[in-house]
Amino acid sequence: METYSIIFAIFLGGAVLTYFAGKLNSILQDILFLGSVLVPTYLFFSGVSFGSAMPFSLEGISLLWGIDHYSWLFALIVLGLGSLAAVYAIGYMKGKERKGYFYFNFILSVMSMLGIVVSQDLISFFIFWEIMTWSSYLMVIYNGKDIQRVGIKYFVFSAIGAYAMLMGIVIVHSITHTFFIEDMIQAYGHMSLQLQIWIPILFLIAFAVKAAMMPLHVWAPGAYSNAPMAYTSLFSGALSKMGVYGMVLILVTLVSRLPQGIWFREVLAWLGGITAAVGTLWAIKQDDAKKLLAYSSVAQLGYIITGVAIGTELGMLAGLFLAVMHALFKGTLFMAVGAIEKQTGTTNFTEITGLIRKMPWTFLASLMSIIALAGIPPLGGFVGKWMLYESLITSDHYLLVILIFFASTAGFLYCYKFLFGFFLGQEEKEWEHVKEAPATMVVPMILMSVFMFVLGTFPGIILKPINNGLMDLGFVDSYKHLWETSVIFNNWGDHVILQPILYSIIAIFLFFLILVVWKGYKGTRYVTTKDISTSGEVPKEDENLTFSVGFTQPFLRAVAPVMRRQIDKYYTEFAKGLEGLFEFMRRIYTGNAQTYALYVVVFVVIVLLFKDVLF
Amino acid sequence: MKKVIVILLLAALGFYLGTTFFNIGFGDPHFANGVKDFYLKETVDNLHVSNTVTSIVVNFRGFDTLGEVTVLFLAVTALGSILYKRRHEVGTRSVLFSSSSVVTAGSKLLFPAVILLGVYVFVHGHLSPGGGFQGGVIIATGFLLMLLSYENYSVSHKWLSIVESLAGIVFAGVGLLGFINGGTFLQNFLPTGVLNNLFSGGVIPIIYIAVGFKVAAELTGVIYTVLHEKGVK
Amino acid sequence: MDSSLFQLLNYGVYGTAILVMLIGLYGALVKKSLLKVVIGLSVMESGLNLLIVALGYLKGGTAPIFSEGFLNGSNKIMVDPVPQALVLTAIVIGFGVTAVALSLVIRLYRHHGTLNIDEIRNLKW
Amino acid sequence: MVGTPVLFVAIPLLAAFLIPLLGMIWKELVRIVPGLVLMYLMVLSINLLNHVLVSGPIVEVIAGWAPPFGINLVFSAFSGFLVTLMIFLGLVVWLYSYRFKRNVGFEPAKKYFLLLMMLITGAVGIVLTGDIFNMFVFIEITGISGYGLTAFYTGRDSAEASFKYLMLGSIASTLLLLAIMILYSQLGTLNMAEIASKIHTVNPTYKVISLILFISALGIEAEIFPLNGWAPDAYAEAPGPVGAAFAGIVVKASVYAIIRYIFTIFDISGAYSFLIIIGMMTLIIAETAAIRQDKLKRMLAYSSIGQMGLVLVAFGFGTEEGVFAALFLMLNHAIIKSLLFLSGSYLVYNSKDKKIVEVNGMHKFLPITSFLFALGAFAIVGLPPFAGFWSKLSVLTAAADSHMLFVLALVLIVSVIELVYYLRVVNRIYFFKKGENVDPKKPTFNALLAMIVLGALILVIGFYPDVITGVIHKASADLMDKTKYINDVLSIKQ
Repeated sequence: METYSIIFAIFLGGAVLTYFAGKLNSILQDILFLGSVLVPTYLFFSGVSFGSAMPFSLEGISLLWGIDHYSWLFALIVLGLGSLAAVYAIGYMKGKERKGYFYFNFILSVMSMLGIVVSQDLISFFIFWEIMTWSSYLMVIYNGKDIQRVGIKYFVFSAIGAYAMLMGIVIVHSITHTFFIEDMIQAYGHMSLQLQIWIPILFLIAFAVKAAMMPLHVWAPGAYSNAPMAYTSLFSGALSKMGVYGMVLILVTLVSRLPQGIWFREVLAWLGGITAAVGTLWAIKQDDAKKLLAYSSVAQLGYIITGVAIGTELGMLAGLFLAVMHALFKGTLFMAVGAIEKQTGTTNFTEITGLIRKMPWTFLASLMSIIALAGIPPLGGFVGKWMLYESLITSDHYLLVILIFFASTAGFLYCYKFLFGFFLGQEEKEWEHVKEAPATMVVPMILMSVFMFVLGTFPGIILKPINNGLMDLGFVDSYKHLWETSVIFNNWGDHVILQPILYSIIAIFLFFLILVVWKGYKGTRYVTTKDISTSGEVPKEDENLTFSVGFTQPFLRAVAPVMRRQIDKYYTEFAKGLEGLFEFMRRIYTGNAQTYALYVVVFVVIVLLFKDVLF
Repeated sequence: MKKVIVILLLAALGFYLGTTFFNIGFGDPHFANGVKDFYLKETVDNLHVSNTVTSIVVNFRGFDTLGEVTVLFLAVTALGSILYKRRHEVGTRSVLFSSSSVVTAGSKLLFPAVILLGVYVFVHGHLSPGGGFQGGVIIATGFLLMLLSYENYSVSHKWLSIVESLAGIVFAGVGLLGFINGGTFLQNFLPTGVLNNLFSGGVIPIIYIAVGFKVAAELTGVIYTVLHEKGVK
Repeated sequence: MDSSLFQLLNYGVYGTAILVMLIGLYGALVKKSLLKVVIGLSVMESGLNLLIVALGYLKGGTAPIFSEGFLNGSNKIMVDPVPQALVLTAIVIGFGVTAVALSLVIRLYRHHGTLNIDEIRNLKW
Repeated sequence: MVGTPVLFVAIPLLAAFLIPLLGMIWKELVRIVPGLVLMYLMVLSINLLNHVLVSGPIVEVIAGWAPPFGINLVFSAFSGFLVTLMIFLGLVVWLYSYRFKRNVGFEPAKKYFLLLMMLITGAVGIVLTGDIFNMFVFIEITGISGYGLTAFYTGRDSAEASFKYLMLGSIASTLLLLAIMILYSQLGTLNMAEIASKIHTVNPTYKVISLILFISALGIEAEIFPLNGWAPDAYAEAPGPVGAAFAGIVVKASVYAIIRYIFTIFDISGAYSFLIIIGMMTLIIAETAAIRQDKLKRMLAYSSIGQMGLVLVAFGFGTEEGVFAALFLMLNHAIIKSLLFLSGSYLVYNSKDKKIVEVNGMHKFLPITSFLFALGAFAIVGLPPFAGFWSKLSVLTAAADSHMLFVLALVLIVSVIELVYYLRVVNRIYFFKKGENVDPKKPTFNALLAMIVLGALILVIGFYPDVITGVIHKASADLMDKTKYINDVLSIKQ
C-alpha cells in the first residue's frame, strides 16, 4: 500500500518543512502546517481501504501497517479532532513564540497517533507510542512553566508505562518470534498461566498511564494544563484515547480468553470508577479553568475505562461512545479556554466574569460541551452515560453505579462553575474590551458543537462504526447490533435514533434557549462584582466576591477527608527517598585514588574467594 | 584500621598468588610444546643471532618492541604535555648547586667512556647480554651525570627530538621495508651473516641501534624536562 | 641439585617476588605521600618482573645466548628466553608509566602545594 | 587484496615519529598529518571490511613468523567492524578539535594531536592483535596516551584525574601481566588462537585465576564497577573531544579485550553469568550516581559507564542475539555518547565549574549545538525513532530470549532513571534563563561539522537501521564462531 508511505512521508516532511518555514514567512508556515495535517487526513479517508495491509521490514523485523474498522474509529477521532485543532491552532498560535516548535510537535503527535492505530505489529506500535510520548512531552514543556516537575513527571510515568509495554512486547516476542499483534493473539492461548496473567498487566499499565487511570493519573492535571490549549484539546481529546484504544484491544483479544479475566475487569472497572470520582472532586476544587478541565478529563476517562472494563456489550459500546464524545466536548472545552486565554490572558475563574456578551460563540460552544459533558439530554453525552448506567446495572454492579452516579452528579458542580465563572455573572470593567476570538478558532468549536448535537439525536452515526470495530476485534462470535440490548434506541429505517420523547425535550430546550438568550440579551444592565451590599456593608475592593469561587466550599468540606490523601504526595516522597538513596550511593566514589585502588584489590579478592561459586 | 584491612586483603591476595605459583613450580619445565624451543632453534639456524632474547625482542616479537618504543616516546610526549606551562615560562633549572671541580672534571672524563660503553652495549645487543634499551639507558646516565655536575649544562631539545624521531622512523621504516621486500611487517630482508659475528642477524642490529639512540634521546629528554621543572615555592 | 632444596628455592624465589609485589601494593594503598605511592607502584612492578623472570627458569639452564662457549660446551639446557624478552618490555613500559606518574606528582604539588593524597580530592562523587 | 591490517599500526607509528620533524618544517602539519593518517586508515578499513565481509578474515603475520611463533593481526568481521568504528570516531574527534586547539599554542597542540592519534592506534591495536602480550603493549600505549591527554589542561584538576587513572592503570597492568604469565607458564605460548585451542588442557584452577585477573585488569579500563573510580574524573577533566574518544574508542577496545578472552580464549561458562552480574552492578551504580551529578561532563561520564555495563550484560547472555545487541549498543553508544561529549563541552565551554546549571538557556546562543545535544539525549535513552532505540530493543529482545526477565526489568527501571537526568539537562538548555556570568562560546565550523555528522548518523540509523545491522550480524556471527577463529589463525603457514 503506497498510501501509507505517502501519508507518513507528508507528515514527516511537513513537520520538518513547517519548522523551517517559520524562518522565512509566518503565513507560509501556517499554510504548510494546515496542509501537512489536512492532506494526509484527506488521503487517509479517501485512499486507505480496510483489510489491505502494508508489510515491510526494518532491522530484520517484519512490520505490518493496515487498518480494520476498530482502528478506523480511532483514526477518525485522531484525524477529525486533529484537523479541527489544527485549524484552531492557526488562530491560537498567532503571534506566539516558538510557533515552529509547536507545529512540528503537533504534526508529529497526529502522525504518531495515526501510526499507533494503523500499526498491526507491536514494534511500530511501540515506536509510534514513544514518538507520541515525546512529542506530547515537548508540548507539555512548551510554556517552560514548572517543567522540571510537571514535564518530567509526565515523561517518567509515560516511560514507566511504555517500558512495561516494551517488556511485554519482548516477552511475547521470545515466545512467538514475531512482533505481529495477530501472532500474539494467536499464541496467547498457548502460553503458561503466569505469562497469560502478566502480559495483559504489562500492557495495561502502559495504557492506563496514557488514559490517566488511578493511581497512574498524577501526571495528567499538570500536563494537560501546562500544554498550550490548542494542543491540549488534542492531548486530552485524542491522545488519551490511545490508552483506551490499547486497553480495549487487550481486554477484548487477550483478557477475554483468560478464565481469570473477570478479575482484570473488576479491578479495572473499580479503578475507573474511583478515577471518575476522585477526578471530579479535584476538578471542583480548582480555580483555574485549565486545571479544572484537566481533572475533568481524568474523571471522564474514568467513565470510559469503567465502561470498557465492564466488558458487557453495552458497556463496551458505552465506553467507546463516550470516548468519541469526550474527544468532541473536551476538545471543544479546551479550545474555548484557549480562546478565553488568548483574548483575556488568564484562565482563572476569580478574575474573569461575564464574558457571555463579549464572546457569544465561545459561550455557545462551551454551553453545548458542558451539557454533553454533564450527560444531559439531548446531547450525545447523555446517550453514553445512559448506556454506561444501563450496562452497570444489567451486570449487577450496583455499588459501582452509585459511585459513578455520585461522580456524575458532583460533576454538575464544576460544569456550573465553568459556565458561570467565565460567562455569567457581573461584567467587570477590566474585561470590557474583550472581543470574540478569531474565526479560525471559533469555527472548529462550533463545528464540534454541532456534531455533539447531531450525535445526541442520531447516535447511530457513531454507534455503527463502533459496532463494526468491535466485530473486527472479535468481540462477539457473530455479527450483531450490540445496541439492541439497550432500552433507549430505536431503529429508524437504517438509522439508530433515540426515543421520540427526546424530540420534545429538544423542542423545550430550544424554546428556552431562544427565550433566555433573546430576553437576557435585551434586558441586562452593567453590574460590577462590587455592586452589591451585604447586610448594609459595602464590600471592600480587595474582597473577592466572585460567586464561582466560593459556592463549592460546603461540598468540598464534606468530602475533605477523602481528598486529604493525595497519591501525588506519596509519589513525590518516594522519588525524594530514591534520590536520597542515590545521593548516598554515589559516595562510593570518594575521590581518593587509594580508595579506588583498594576497591580493585577488594574486587579481586572477593572474586577469588568466590571463584568456585562464580565460575 | 585501614592498614589492618589492607594487610588482610593483601594476605588473601598473596595466598592465592602464592599457592598458584608454588604449584606451578620453580625450575621445572611447565609445558611441553612451547614456542621457546622454536625460537631457540630458529635464532641459530635462520637468524644467526646468538642472543635469543634479542632475536625475540627485535624479530619474533618485534612488534611488541615497536610498541614499547612507542610507549617510551609517548611517555616523553605526555611528560612534556603535562609539564608544559612551567617550562615555557622559566627556562632555568629548579635545583641550582655548584659541584666541586673534582666532580666536574671527573664527569668530563667519564662522560665519553659512558657513552662508549652505551654504544658498545647496543651495538653488541645481538651477541651478548644487553641491547638497545640497556645501551640507551647507559648513554642517558652519561647525560644525567653531566646535568648533575654542571649547573648550566644544557642539551638541545630540538636535537633530542630529531634523534628520537629519526630513530623511530628508522625502526618503523625498516619494518615497512620488510613489508615491501618480504611481504610481512618487520621481516628480515638483509643477509643474516655468520653466527656470533658483529655483522650478523640481518636487520636486528640496525633496529637495535635505532632503539639505542631513541632510548638514549628519550631518557635524556625525560631527565632534562624534569630537572628544569620549577617547584611551587 | 637436591629436590627438597629446590622446593625451598621454589618457595623462596616466588615467595620473595610475590612479597615484593605485595609490599609495593601496600605502599601504594596505604602511604599518604604521593611520591611513596609512586614508589609503591614501582616496587610492585619490580616484584612482578622478578616473578616473570623466575617463571622462565629451568633447572641448570644457562642464559639463552649462543656464545662460542655455549656452542662448544656440554650444557645444552637454556632457560626460557621468552619471559626475559617480556620482562624487558614490561620494564620499559614501567619506566614510561613511572615517568608520567612523577610528572603528574610535580603538577599536583604545584597545584595543591601538598603531596598528601588525602588532601588531593577535589574530584569526588 | 586492498591493503593489510598492519598498516593500521605501522602508518600511525611512522607518522607519530615524523610529526615532531614535520612540525619543524611547517607548524600546521602537526594538526593536518594525524587527520590525513586517520582519513587514509578510514578508507583502508572500509575497504578491508568490505573485503572481509565477503571473503573471510585476513590474518596477517608479522616478521614472517607464522602463528603461534610470530605476532599476528586478525582483521575479521568482528574486529574489522570495531576498528572501522574507532577510526571513524577518531576522525570525527580530530575534525572537532582541529581548530579548537589553535589557541593553546604549537607545542601543546603537537602533543595533543600526537597523543590523540596514538590513543586511537593503541585501541585499534588492542582490537587487531592476536597475541595476548601484544595486547598488553597496546593497552599500555592507550593508557599512556590517555594519561597525557587527561592531564592536558594545566589549569584544572586534570592532574588529579590523570593520577587516579594512572594509579589504577598501573595496577591493571600488573594484574594483566600476572594473568598473562600464568597462562604462559601453562601453555608456553602467547598466541590467542593457540591458547584457545589448548585451553582445555589447563588445570581449571589456573584457568579461573587467570581469567579473574584478566577480567579485573581489563575491567579497570572497561570501567566495570567497582574498578571504575578513575573514569568519571578522567572523563570530566579531559578536554571534551578526549572524553568522546574515551567513551567511544578506549572503552570499546577494553570491552573487546574482555569479550575476546571470555568468548574465544577461555572456555569457562560461568564467565557469562559473571559478566551479567558485574554488568548489572555497573549499570545500576553508574546510573544512580549520574542522576545526582551537578557537573555536566561527570554526568555524561557516569552515563557512559552505565551504558558499558549494559553492553557487558548483553554480551553476558552469551547468545548470538546478545552479541548482536551488544555490538549494536556499542556502535550507538560510540556515536551518541561522542556527540553528547562534543556538544556538551561547548555548552559549558567557558564556565568555570562545568556545572549543569550553566547550560541554562544555551539554545538561544548555540542553537545547533543545543539541538544536537538534545538529539543525542533523546537517542541515548532509547526513544524511537533515533538510533538508540534499536539497540535497546535488541538488548531487551536478547534478554527475553535468554529468559532473563529479572535483568530485563532492571534494565528498564534503570532506563527511567537515565531518562530523568537527560531530560533535566535538555529542559535546562531550552527552557531556563541563562545565568548571569555565563559566556557562551560559538563552536567553530569544523566542530559543528563533526557534530552534525554524528547527529545525521543518529537519524539515519534511527530511521533505517538496516544500513548497519547487516555488518553487525556478520560481526556477531564471527565472534561466536570460536573454532573458525582458531583455524583461520593456525592454518597460516610460513
